[in-house]
Amino acid sequence: MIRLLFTIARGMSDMARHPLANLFTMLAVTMVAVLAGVFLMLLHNVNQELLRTRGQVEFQLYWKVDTEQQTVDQQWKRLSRIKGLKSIETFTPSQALVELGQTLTGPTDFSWIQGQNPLPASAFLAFGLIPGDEGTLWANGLLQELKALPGMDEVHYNPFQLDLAHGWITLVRNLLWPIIGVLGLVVGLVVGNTMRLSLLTRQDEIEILSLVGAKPWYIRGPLLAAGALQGMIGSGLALGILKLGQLRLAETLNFAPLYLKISYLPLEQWTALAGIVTLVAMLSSFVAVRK
Amino acid sequence: MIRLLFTIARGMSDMARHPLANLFTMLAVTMVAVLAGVFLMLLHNVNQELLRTRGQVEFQLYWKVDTEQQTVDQQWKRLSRIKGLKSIETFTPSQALVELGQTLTGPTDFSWIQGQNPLPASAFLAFGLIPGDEGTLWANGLLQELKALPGMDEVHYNPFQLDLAHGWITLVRNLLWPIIGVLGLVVGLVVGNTMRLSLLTRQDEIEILSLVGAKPWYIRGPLLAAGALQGMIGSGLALGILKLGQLRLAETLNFAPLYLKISYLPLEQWTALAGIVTLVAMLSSFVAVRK
Amino acid sequence: MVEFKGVSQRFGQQWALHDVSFALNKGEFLFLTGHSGAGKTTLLRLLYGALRLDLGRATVAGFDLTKLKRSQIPELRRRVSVVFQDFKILPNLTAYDNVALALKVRGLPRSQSDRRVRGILRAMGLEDRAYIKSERLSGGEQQRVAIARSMVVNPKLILADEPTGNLDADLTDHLMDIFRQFYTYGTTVIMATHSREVLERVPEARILHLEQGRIVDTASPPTEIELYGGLP
Amino acid sequence: MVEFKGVSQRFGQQWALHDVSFALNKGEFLFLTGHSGAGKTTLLRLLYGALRLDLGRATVAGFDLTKLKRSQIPELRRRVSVVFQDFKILPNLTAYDNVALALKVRGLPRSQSDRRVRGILRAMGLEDRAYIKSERLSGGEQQRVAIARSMVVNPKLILADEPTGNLDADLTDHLMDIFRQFYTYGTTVIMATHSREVLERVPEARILHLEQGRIVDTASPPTEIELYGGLP
Ligand SMILES: Nc1ncnc2c1ncn2[C@@H]1O[C@H](COP(=O)(O)OP(=O)(O)OP(=O)(O)O)[C@@H](O)[C@H]1O
Ligand SMILES: Nc1ncnc2c1ncn2[C@@H]1O[C@H](COP(=O)(O)OP(=O)(O)OP(=O)(O)O)[C@@H](O)[C@H]1O
Ligand SMILES: [Mg+2]
Ligand SMILES: [Mg+2]
Repeated sequence: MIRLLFTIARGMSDMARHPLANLFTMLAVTMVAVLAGVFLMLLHNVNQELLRTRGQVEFQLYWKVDTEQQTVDQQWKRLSRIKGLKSIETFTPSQALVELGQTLTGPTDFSWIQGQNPLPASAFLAFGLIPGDEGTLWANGLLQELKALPGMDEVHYNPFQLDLAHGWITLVRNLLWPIIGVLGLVVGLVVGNTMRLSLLTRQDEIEILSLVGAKPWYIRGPLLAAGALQGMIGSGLALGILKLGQLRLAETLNFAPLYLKISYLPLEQWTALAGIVTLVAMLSSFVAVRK
Repeated sequence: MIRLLFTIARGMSDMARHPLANLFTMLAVTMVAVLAGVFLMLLHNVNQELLRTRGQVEFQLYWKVDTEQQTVDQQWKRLSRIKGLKSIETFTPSQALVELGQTLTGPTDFSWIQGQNPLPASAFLAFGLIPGDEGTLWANGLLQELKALPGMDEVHYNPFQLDLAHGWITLVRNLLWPIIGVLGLVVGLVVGNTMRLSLLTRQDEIEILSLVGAKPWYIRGPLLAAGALQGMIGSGLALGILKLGQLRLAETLNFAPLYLKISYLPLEQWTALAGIVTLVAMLSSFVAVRK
Repeated sequence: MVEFKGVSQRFGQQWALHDVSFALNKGEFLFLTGHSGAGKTTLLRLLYGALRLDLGRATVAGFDLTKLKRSQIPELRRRVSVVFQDFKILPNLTAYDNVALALKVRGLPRSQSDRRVRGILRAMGLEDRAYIKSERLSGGEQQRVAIARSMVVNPKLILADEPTGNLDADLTDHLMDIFRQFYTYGTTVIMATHSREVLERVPEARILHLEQGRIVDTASPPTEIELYGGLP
Repeated sequence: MVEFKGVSQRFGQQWALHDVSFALNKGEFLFLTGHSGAGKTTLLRLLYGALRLDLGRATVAGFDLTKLKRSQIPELRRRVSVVFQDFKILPNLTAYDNVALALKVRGLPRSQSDRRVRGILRAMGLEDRAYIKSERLSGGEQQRVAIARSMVVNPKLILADEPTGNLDADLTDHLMDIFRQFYTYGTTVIMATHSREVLERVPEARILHLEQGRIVDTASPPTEIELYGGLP
């Protein structure tokens, strides 16, 4: 334990001996981590937003105009118990008329039309999405079931919506991990290269230490510690900068009718980022010394 | 000219002497450029999309139900000549009813209601946005003018829309350049640091060249050439990778109802990216030799 | 202390050492002589584990070089200390820190090493140069730092490769006295040198004369002049 | 060719050179002697523009060191070539390329330089070591590469800083012959050395003996032994 602390102390004093070079290297590490982090944050936020609004299938049900409201009421009850239902909105014909009026011009008095209301009873059902072909099958099945309800006039469901959701989920599935992978590669390559190069300038020192009888860990320890420290401080700084940026921008898009609150990276992503950067920094110290 | 070619050739043969180190450095440069490019592309696409759909103010005009259609027609003509108008949509009461019916349930026969159509004549005007307070003033002025039209019942304009557009434009104004600036800084720091470090490993060579009587440009020329080459190849590769990525993904989001075609970086942005990377690579070669 | 049996070492086509055999007891003083490129440094490099033995058998300070594992090299180098022909001191450390380094890597706390480092620097005539970065020292001063570093650890065996090439006659005499002291106290010394004056300072020493990698057993360096080509 | 008037050079508190004055004509041979740290290398470094003159006036090969501009340094170094005490050759170039480098930076095409490079390498006894990376050469071989590089350009003035420290007596004699040939053909030579044998090889040379940065005018090196502290 004391030896570990001692090694870390040596690593730090080594760093202090070339303060500028180490500062630059650390800043470079920070900057790459920030870039990767901003990227992850963007993906994360867009993903969240799209999944929230688009990850559902919606059915629009219109009963025949002459259906008894009682029959409709019963069906509404049953519908609200379907498995997988996320939300249900129901409209009696008169509610629909009011809604309609508002959509057009704001509150308008349609009471004179009441007796002859041309609008049917209706309902909007939203379901969470089951991705893939299975989902399409299920949606078609449900469509048939709903159409067979007594007094049902028309059932629309928007295959677009389903397509969109599918599209997005496919996109995320096919792209998110590759992108994160590429990102990891970039971070690895750039951070690793930077560390490797900054160690190359110290190769004489490493050789001489070994010639005067230093054990491998005596040489490698402080380098690993310094690498880890640079990785940690670099990624820590990066996460701090990201958090500051997020706080500063969180409310920027949070106005009507967008209401988009930019949120920070989730725990697993920011820890992964910090972890990868630190690990890469350490590993490349290690590799650079081996040669 | 021949001397320039000669210098470039020397730069290349220098690079060939440490092929692995140069490859790594170049890849690091490429990766940072890709990261920055992806970022720019994202910004560019989002910006385009949002500006296309949201950069306008819309007015909704409703005439009194009993206004003569002829009066309304005259006003429509005049309205369509207002300066700054992007689009105008007009609805006679019966058109409005049909539209309304469709919105609700698809084509429905509302002909029976014709005689008593409760809907007014209406029009939707969309204007390109004049940003800032001036725009708000102008919009309010136009609002008053429109309200004063003969037979006019109500004029709505959506301050939300204006706010949103303002918000976005402000965002872009306040953020785009800072972000591009930060991006430039990142690219500069990382690429510069990488180049600086890889030159540090050659400082002995530089010293010895100078000791045996080499002129500064004999020393610096090949380094600058190699730096420029690495910057150029690196950013070229990066732009290629980006283009491939864009081609691969262009159609991914281009389905109904999103219709989002991912487009490549505009000319000025990709040239700027390549230019900055190359310049930074050259500059840092230059600076590294001076010390 | 050292035993070589039929040791040969090859670089590419060329044999840098060829069938070298000799034995050296604890507390002996051995000079390695020979023309430039004869294989002196190569022989020393074998002794501190910087080269792997190609052919033959060799032991040094209890280590069997034929079976030397990577992990044993640091141990070997703690018993055998070296004055390198090109010094191999760290240019941006002070003379003091360069010498102290050898004790530091052995885990000696600064409080214990300080007296020894100062003492050896004084013996080398470097007391007023101790806190100057080594890259700013003169050639001879750097060479003395390298010698000081090899001596400060009280080694069992000192390998000195041309340790007086940058020193004048007076300093050489003085340093040879110090080497002799070490050797009279029981330290084994192997010294590669070109200088006849150096050889004369330790008349009781054994001499191993190398020629193109082979041992030519003789007690004094050859006097024949080997001729090279003329001017271009 | 060289003229110094009251030149002093300071590092921190210490005067490495103090009020040094001397003049050297074209075609003369000058030895610089003095103990380690006396200021020999410092004097030479002034001569090839690696140090800026602190105090006094000096001219070398037509350049006024007092007013020397940065941009003139390459010109100066094309007339004055140097054998560095620590060689300063590039470890990952071959011996051939290291020597050819001096001609290459002067813009000489390889076709013209090839003969000269081979010739000088042969004169140095390095013909069969020419295509080996310099880091693999022995100490004496590296030193000869450094000497070859300084001679290949046919300089007006050769500055040689301890050029025989890693060479045995035979090779030293041989190389001194080559230096003498250059000097009899009109090249000015300034050589810093510790070796009495080297001094004796050019009996007609002038000797400048430095002590702690001051010139002590004498034709032969001092014989007094300067004593240092004892063992730790
Ligand atoms: N790594 C290597 N690769 C190729 N040749 C080598 C290598 N190391 C040494 N040699 C060659 O082996 C021969 C012996 O080298 P060594 O350094 O042992 O000579 P030396 O006796 O120390 O000479 P000097 O007195 O000049 O230092 C030399 O010709 C040298 O060029
Ligand atoms: N850059 C520097 N900073 C501080 N001190 C220096 C610097 N360069 C040289 N010195 C000191 O100046 C003195 C003279 O050094 P110089 O290298 O000229 O000696 P020298 O005569 O060449 O000795 P040697 O024979 O050992 O090579 C030495 O004590 C040295 O430590
Ligand atoms: Mg040797
Ligand atoms: Mg010197």
